[in-house]
Amino acid sequence: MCSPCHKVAGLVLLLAIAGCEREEREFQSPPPQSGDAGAAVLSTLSPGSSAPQATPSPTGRKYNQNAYHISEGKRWFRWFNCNGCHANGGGGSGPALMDEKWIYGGSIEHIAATIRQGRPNGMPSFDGKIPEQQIWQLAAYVRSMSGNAPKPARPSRNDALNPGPAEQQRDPLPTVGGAAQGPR
Amino acid sequence: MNIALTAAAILLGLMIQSSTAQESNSQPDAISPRSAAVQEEDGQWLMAAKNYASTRFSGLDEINAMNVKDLKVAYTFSTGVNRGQEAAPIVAGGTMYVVTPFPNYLYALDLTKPGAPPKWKFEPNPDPSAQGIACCDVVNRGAAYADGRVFFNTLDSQTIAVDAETGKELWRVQLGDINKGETMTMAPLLVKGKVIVGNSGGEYGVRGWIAALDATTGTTVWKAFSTGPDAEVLIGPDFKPFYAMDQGKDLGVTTWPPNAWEQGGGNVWGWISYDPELNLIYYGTGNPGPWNADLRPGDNKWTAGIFARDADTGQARWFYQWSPHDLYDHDGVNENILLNMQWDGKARKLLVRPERNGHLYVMDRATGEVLSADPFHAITGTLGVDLKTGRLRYNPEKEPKVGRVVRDICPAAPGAKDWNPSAFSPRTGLLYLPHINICMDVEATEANYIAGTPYVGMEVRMKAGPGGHRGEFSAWDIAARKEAWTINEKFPVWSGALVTAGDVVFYGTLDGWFKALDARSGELLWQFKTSSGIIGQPVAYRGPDGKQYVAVLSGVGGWSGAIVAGDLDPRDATAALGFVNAVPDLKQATTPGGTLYVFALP
Amino acid sequence: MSSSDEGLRDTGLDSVRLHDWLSRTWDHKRGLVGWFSTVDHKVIGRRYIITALFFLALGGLAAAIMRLQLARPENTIVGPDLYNQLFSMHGTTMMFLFAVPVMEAFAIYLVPLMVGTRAIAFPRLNAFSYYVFLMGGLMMWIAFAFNTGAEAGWFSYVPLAGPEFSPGKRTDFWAQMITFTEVAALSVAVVVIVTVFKQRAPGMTLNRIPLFVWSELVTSFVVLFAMPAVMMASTMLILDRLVGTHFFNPAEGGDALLWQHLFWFFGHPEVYIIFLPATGMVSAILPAFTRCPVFGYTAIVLSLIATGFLAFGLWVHHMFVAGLPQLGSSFFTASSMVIAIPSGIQIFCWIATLWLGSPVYRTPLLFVLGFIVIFVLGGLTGVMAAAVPIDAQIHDSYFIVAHFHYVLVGGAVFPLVGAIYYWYPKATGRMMSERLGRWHFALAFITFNAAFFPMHILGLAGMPRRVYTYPAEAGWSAMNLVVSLASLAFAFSFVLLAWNMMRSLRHGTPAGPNPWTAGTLEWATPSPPPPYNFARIPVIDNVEPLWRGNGSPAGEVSGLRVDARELLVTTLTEAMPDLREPSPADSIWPLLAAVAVGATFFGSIFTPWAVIWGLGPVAVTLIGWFWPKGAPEDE
Amino acid sequence: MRTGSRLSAAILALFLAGCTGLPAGLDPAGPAAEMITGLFWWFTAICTAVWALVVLGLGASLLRARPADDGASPLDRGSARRISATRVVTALVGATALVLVALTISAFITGRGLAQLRGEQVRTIEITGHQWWWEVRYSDGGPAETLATANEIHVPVGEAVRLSLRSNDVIHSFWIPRIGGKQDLVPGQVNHLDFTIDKPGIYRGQCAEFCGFQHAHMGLVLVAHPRDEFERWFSSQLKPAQAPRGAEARAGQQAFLSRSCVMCHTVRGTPAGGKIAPDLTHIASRSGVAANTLPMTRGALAAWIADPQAVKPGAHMPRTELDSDELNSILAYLEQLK
Amino acid sequence: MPDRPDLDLSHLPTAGFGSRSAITWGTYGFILLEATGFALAIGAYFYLQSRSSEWPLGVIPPDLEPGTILTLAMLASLVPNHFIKAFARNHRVQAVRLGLVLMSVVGVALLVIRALEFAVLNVRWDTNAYGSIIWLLLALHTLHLLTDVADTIVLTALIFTRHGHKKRRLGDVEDNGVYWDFVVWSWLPIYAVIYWVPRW
Repeated sequence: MCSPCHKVAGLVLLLAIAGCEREEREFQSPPPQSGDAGAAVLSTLSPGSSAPQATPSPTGRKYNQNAYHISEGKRWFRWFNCNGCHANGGGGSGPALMDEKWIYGGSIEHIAATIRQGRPNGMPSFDGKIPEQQIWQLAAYVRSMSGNAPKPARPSRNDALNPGPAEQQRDPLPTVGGAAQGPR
Repeated sequence: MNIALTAAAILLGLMIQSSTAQESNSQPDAISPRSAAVQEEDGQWLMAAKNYASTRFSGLDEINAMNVKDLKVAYTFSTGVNRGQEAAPIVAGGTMYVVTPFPNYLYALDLTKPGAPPKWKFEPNPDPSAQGIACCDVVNRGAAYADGRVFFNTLDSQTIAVDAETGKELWRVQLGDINKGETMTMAPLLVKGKVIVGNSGGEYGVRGWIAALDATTGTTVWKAFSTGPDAEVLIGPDFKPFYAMDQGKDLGVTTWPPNAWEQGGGNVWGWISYDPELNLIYYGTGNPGPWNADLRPGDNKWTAGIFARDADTGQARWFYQWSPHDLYDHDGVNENILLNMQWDGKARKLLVRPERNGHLYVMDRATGEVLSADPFHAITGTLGVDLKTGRLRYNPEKEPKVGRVVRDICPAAPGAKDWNPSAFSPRTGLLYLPHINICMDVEATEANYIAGTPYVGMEVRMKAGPGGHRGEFSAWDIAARKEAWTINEKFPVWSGALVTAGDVVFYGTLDGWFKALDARSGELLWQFKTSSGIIGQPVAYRGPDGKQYVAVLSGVGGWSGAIVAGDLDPRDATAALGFVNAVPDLKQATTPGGTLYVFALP
Repeated sequence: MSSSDEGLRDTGLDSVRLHDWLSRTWDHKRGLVGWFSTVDHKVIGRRYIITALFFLALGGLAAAIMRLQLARPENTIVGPDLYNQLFSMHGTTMMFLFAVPVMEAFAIYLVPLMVGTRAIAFPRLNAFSYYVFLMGGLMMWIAFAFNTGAEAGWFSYVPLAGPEFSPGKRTDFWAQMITFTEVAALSVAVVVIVTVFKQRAPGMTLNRIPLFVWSELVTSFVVLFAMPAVMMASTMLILDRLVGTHFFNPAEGGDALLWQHLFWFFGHPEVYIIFLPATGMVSAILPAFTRCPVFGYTAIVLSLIATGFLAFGLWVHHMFVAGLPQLGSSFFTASSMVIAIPSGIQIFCWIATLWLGSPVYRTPLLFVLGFIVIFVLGGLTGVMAAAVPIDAQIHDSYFIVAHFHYVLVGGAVFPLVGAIYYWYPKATGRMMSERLGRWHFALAFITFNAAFFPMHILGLAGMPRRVYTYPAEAGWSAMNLVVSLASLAFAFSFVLLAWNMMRSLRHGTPAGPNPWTAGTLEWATPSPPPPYNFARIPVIDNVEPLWRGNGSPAGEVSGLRVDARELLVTTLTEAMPDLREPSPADSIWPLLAAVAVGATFFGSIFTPWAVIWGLGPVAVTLIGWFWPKGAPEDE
Repeated sequence: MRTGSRLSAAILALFLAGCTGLPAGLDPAGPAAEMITGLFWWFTAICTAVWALVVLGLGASLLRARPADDGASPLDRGSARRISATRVVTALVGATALVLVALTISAFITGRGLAQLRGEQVRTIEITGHQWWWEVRYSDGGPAETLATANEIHVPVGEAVRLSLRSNDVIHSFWIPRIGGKQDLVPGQVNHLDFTIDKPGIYRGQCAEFCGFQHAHMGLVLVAHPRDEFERWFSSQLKPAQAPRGAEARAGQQAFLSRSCVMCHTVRGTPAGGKIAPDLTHIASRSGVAANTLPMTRGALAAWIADPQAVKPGAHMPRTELDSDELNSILAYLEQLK
Repeated sequence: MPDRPDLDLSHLPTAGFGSRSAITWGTYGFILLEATGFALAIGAYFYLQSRSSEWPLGVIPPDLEPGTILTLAMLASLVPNHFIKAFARNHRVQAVRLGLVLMSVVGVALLVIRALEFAVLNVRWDTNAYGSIIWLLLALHTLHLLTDVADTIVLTALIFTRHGHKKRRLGDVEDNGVYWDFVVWSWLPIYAVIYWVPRW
C-alpha cells in the first residue's frame, strides 16, 4: 500500500484510540501510582543553568483526556462547593479558574496538589476528605475550564442558569505563571 | 355620596397637604431629630457611624455649599493593601486610626504633624487562611475608639484592643472558628465599657451571634445567638415583640427544619445603634443560610430582622423581621438611624431603616412597631409591608424556584442598598441614601453543607436595573415620606454617605470619584478622581489646626468591586455570586488601590 | 444538438433487438466506478435490503448479549456502561437502521416493478439515499466499536441525553447520525411517492394499484410528515450539546418534555412506518397463496390511509405518566383505541381472504399466519396500554417490551421474512429451500413466543425496562432464564434464514418468471428482472393483471426510445399516458454528494464550523450531480 | 406439537415456581391499585376473548372444507361467497368498534374514579429523584416537623397520600407496583401521585424510567404502618442523631467527620450537613442500603462503604481508602444511628 | 412474451410543466416535508412560550427594520418570479435569462439583509430557550433561502449555456420558481412569530 494510505490509516487508528480513551467510563480508580504527585514543580526558577524538570504523570494524562472524568469533575465542582468560591470559573472569594493565570501552577498535577494540600491564602485542604480519583477528576475539570483539555472531552453547558459560554465553547488559554510546565 | 360631603373631603385633603408642605418647609426646627444618641459635635469621629444614632452627620460647617468647590487634597496615605477599603477613618484627639482590609493593619496617623505621618503601625497577623472564607472580599469596616483604646476585629474572628497612644496590644480574643467559615468584618461599637461585636459568614452556614466584651479585659459579658433556643438567643421575660409573628417560645428552633438553625446564618456583621435613654442597642441580623429558601421552610427566626437588646444584659426587648423566610439574601444588617421627631402629630422615638428590600421603614424604637414602610427604590421582589401584621408580602411570581430561572428580581441580593450607610442631616431633615440599582436572575439549586465552605444554593446573575444605570444617590424626606431628589450613577454606589452642617453631602463612586453635593438640591458641587474606586465611609473632622477636613479611603473591592480586587473573569455571569455580571466593565474603569485621601479648603 | 424526438423507438423492434438495445441503454457499467455509479433501483434496493439485514444481525447480536447478561440475577457479563450502549444500539439499529430502511428498500426494489415502469423516479436521489444510509449506519456502529456508541437509549430522553448527563461524543454521534440517516428515509419517501403518482403503467387507476404499493405510498407520506420531527429534535439536541442552546434546559426556559413531544410525534408514526409496509406484504402474499384476490380491496386501502392519518394522533400515549393534563390524556386514549379499527378491518379482510381462497401452505403463507396470531396479541396489549390507568401500571415495564416486540417482530418481521421467501426467487431467479423454511418458521414461531410472552408477566411482576441486572430476591430469575434461552434460540432461527438465503443463491431450484403464479406485475418480468424491467410497458385493466386468462397483462405500449433512458409518465389518478420523460444515467455524483454531506455531518459532531466548511463540497457535488453532461441520455 | 406442549408445561411450571401468588402488579394494596387491577382484568378478559375468536376464525378459515378446484380464474374465486363474507366482516368491524367503545368508556370511568379517590385531606410527601436514590421529605406540618430521609417512605394505613414528585437531574419514574400506577419525575416540573394503602406491610418498587448507569439499582421501599405506629416512627425520626456510645463508635464518628463521608451526608446534630447524598441521621432504622440494593446488615454496609463501585458501578459514592479500623469504627457508629 | 404493441405513445411530448412533470412532484414532496419542519419548529416555539410565565425571556424583542424590509422585498420578488415562470412555460429564453439574473441579484441582496437580521435579534442563541428557538427558526429559513439562491445562480449559469433552450431546463426554471414561492410564503409565518409574537 502507498505510504499516504499508511499515514491515513495511522491517523485513523490514532483518532480511534483517542476516541476510546476519551469515552472510557472508568468507575473505579486504580491504586494511586507513584510519581503522580512528583511531577509538580511550582517554580521555573532554579539555581544554575538547568531548568527544573517537570514530568507529566500518566495519571494526569489519562484524566486530562477523558470526557467522563472531566464531567464527573464538573459534578464534584458543584457538589463540593468549589463553585461557592470560584463560581462557574469566574471566581468570587476564590480566584478565577477560567482565565490563564495560575497562582499555584496550572498543570493537572499542580491542581490536584492544590486541592489535596490546600493553599495558604484560603484554599482549604481536602486531603482525606476527597478521595484521590475525585481529586484527579476535579483537577481535570478545572483545567478544562480554561480550555486546556481536548475539545471533544470538554463539558458542555449544564441544565442550569446560563453563566456564559460552556467549557467546550471556550478557546484554550495558555497557562501563565506559577509553575514550570511539563510538555503537554 | 352627596356633593357637599365630597367637597368637604377634597377641602380636607388640600388642607392636610398644604400643612405637611408647610411643615417640611419650616424645618429643621419643626422636627427635632436630636436624640440622646447624638453627642455634641466635638470635631472628632470616634466610631464609624459618628454617633450612637448613626446619623453620620458632622456638625462642622467650615466647608459649605459655597466653598466646597475649592476643596483640595491636604494629604494622602497609602495603606499598603490593595483590597476593598470599606473602613471609616477614626479620629480621636490628634490622631487618625485607619484599619485596612486583610491583613488588618492598624495605622495611627499623627495629625499634628504636616502630612500626618504614621505614629505607629499595628500588625495583628491574622491567619491567612481566613481569606478563603470571606464571602465578599477581605474587608474591614473600621475601628472604634474609647478611653485611650482602639478596638477592631480581624478577618480570622479576633477582637483586639490596642493602646491608642503606643500601639501596643492590650488584649485579643479569638471569638470564632475559621474552619467553620466564621469571619469578622464589622466595626465594633463601644457602649458603657463594653465592646459589642458580631460575626460574619452567612454564606458559609455560620450561626450568627452578637457579643459584648469587657473593654478592659476582653472577656465576654454576654453573647446572644441569632438562631436556636431562647436561652441562647437571650430571649427572656422582657421580650415583648410588637407583632404576633415574632411571639412564641423557641421560635429560633421551631421556625426551622430540625437542626437547620445550627447552620442558619443570621450573622451580625452590620451596624449597631444605641439609645442611652432606653439603654437599648439596635442591630440587624443577616440572611438565613442557605440562600435557597426551599431548604429552610418556616420564618427562620431570628434572621433578617432587627433586635433591640438591653445593653447591659443582652436580653432581647423586641424583634422585628424584615424578611421572614428571606428569599433574596436580604441581610437585615443595614444602619438604624435613631431620631426623635414628630410623627402623626406626636413626638416619638423613631428608628429609621433603609432596608435592602427597597423599603424605608420608620419604627417606634421603644416598641418595635412599624409606622411606615415606603418604597425608596424600584421593587419587583416584594409587594409592600402589611402594617397590621408587620409582614413583608413577597411577590409570588418572583419567588426563586429550584431548577428554573426567575428573572428580573429587583432589588437584587445586595438590596436597594447594602451595608454602605446613609447619612441624616437634622438641618435638612433628609436621609442621604446610596443605592444599588441592580436586578437579578436566580435559580435555586441544591446546597451542600460542608463546614468551612460556602453554603448558598443559588445561581445568581445580576444586571442593571430599570433605566440601565446601576447606581443612584438620593435624598429622602423622612417627614414627608417621599424622595426629595435623586441622581443617577453609572456604577452601584457602594460607599457610605456623609453630611455636614455646611449642607454638603459626600460620597464616592466605584470608578473612583469623590463627590460633594448640595444637601438641599442634590446639585453636584465638586468632585475629585481618586486612584481607585471608593467603597469606604467618608468622615469629617476638625484637625488640631482647627480646620475642617474630610477623609475617605479609596480602594475598590467588596462584593461590588470583587471583579477588580479579585481579578475575576466577567465571562462567567455568576462570578462573585453574580455581581460580576452587573459590573463587567469595572475593570476598564478602575484598578485596585488602598489610599487614604484627606481634603481641606486651601 | 439532437432533439429528443429523433431517437430510436421500440416500435417494430423484435424482442431480441429490443432486449439488446434496452440492455445497452439501461445496464450499468462494469468496474468499481460503474458499481458505485449505478442508479438501477433493483441494484440499489438489493444493496439496501442486504445492508439493512446486516444491521439486523448487528442489532440482534446486541440483543443476544443483553439476554446473556440478563439470564441470571446480578450477572456481570457486561457492566452498566456497555449494557446501556448495547440496548441503545439495539433500539437505534432496529428502528433506524433496519426496520425503516428495509421496508423502504422493498419499496425501492418492488414498487417500480409492481407499477410497471422501467426505473424509479429520481434514481440518483435514490442512490444518494442508499449511500447516506450506509454511511450513517456504519458510522454509528464504528463509533460503537470505538466506545462512542449511543448510551441514552434509542429514544435519547433529555436530560439524560443532554449536555450535562451524557458527556463526550456518544450522544453527539447518535444525534447527528439520526439526522443524517433520516435524510435517506425522506429521500426515498419522495422517490416512492413520485414513482407511484406519475409512473404507473397505463390503466393502473387508483383502484388497481397493488396493495403493497398502496401501503408503501401511505408509508412514504407518513415518513414525510414524521421524520422532520425527529430531525428537528435531534438537531435541537446536538445544538444544545454543541453550541449551548437551551431547548431542553428547563432552567433557561427550555423543557425536557419538548423532546418527548417531538420524538413521539415521530416515534409513534414510526411504528406505522414499519407496520404498514408489512401489511402490504401480507396483502401481496395472501392472494398468491390462496389463489384468490384479497377480500375488501377498498376497505384495506381506506384502512391504510386512515392508519396513516391516525398515526399522528396518538403520540401522547407514550407520555401518559410524564405528568400531562388529564384531559389531553383522555383524548389520546380514545385516539389510540380508534386506530385498532383500521387494523382490525385489515385482519378481518385477510381472514376472509383465507376463508374464500384455497390456502397453499408454503413458507411465506406460514409466516403470514404466524403474523396474524402474534400481531393480534400485540395489538390487543396495545389496546390495554392505551387505557391511562393500565398504562400507568405497565408503562416502562417488561410488559411494554413484550407488547412492542409482539407488534414489531410479529407485525413487521414475520411478514418481512415471509416477503423474503416470497420475492427471493424474483430477485435471484432461484427458490429458497421450502424444507428449511418450514423449520425456520416453526423455530421462529415457538421461540418468539417463548421469549416474549413471559415478559408480560415479568412486567406485571414489577420488572422495569432497561435494567442491566436485577436482584435475585425479586423473583424474576426463572422467567428471565427462560426468556434468555428462548431469545437465543430465536436469534438462531435467523441463522437458518441467512443460511437458506446464501445456500439458495447457488443451489436453489431455478424459479422462472412467476413461480407462485401470482397476479401482480413484478411477476411479468424475468427472474431476476433485466435492468430495464419491462421490455414493453404493460397496459393494465385489473388489480391482479397476470390472472387474466393467459397470464399476461391486457396490453403493451410502444413508441418509447430504446437508445436513451426514457420513462412513461402517466396522469395522477387515471394513469393515462402523458409524457415520455428521460431518466437520468448512471452517475458517480450521488456517491460523492453523499460523502460530502456525510463528511459535513461527521465534522459537525466536533465543531459547528464544519457546517460552513461543508457547504462548499456539498455545493460542488450537487452542481456536478445536476449539471447536464451533454450525453444524449441526459437530455 | 408434542414438544410444544411439553415446553409450555415446563414454562408454566417455572412461572409457578418463580412467583408465589400473583405478580406484584396484580396484587393491589389500596383502592387505587384495586381499581387499576380491576380494569386490567376486565381488559385482559375482553382481549383474550377477542384474540381467541380471531385465532379460531383463522383456524376455521384454514380448515373449512373446500370444493375441488374448478379451474376457474383465480379472479373469480369465491365470488359467490363474497357478499356473505362482506356482511360478516362488516359485522365484525362493528363489533370491534363497540368493544373498543366499551373499553374506552371503562378506562375513562376508572380514570375518573381514580381522580375521585383524591380526598381533600391528604398527607403530602415530597419525593426527589437523584441518580440513583430517592430523597423523601415530609413537610406537611410546621417547619420543625420537616423530615428528610431517603429510599424509604413510611405512610399511615388508610390515609390519603399525595406524592409530590420532582427531579434534580434526569427523568426518573416512581413505581411501586402494588400501590398502582407510576408517575415520572421530570426536571423542571412537579408531578403528583395519589394513593391510599389499605394493608400494613412493606411494598417494594424501583425507578421505572431509564436514568443512567444504576437505573437497575434505584430501589425504594414503602412501609405502611397503623397510624399510631407511624406517629411513633415519625417522631423518632425527627430527633437528631444519637450521640455515639462506646469508644469504637466515637472513633467512628470522628472518622465519619474527617473523611469523605462528611462531604455528602447529613447526620443531624453533628457538623455533617451534606445534602447531595442520603440523610444518614437514622440510617440504621432503614431496611436497605445503597437505594435498597443491599439489605441493612453490617456486612452489606461494610461491602458498600468499602467499595461502592463494586456494588453499583458508576454510582456517585466514591471509594474512600479506609483502613480496617476506620471502616469498623464507622460501621459501629452507623449501626447506632437508629 | 408475444410482441403485442397495442398503444403507440410516440406522439407524447418529452417534457411537461407543472403537475404533469415528475420533477415538480418531487419538488412538492420536498416542500411538504420542509413545511412540516417549519411547522414543527413554530410549534416548538409556541410550546416553549406556553411553558414560560414571561415571553420573551428577559430580553427585548428583535428590532423590526431589517426583518420587515426583507419581508417586503421577498413579497416584491414574487412578481418577477411569477413572470419568470410564465416566460419559461412560453419558452421565452431571453426573458428567462434576464429574469434569472435579476432573481440572483435579489437573492444575494436578501441574504445580506438576512445577515443583518441576525444582528438585531437582541439575544444570543445560548442566552436562553427563547433565543435558541428564534435563532433556530431564522437559521432554518436562512438555510432554505441560501439553498434556493445558490440554486438560482447555478440555474442562471446553466440557462446561459446551450442547455438553456431545452424544455426540460425551462421546467427546472419553473420548479425553481415554485420553490422560491415556498421560500417566500413560508417566511411570512416565521416573520410573524419572530417579530410580532413577542410584541403581543
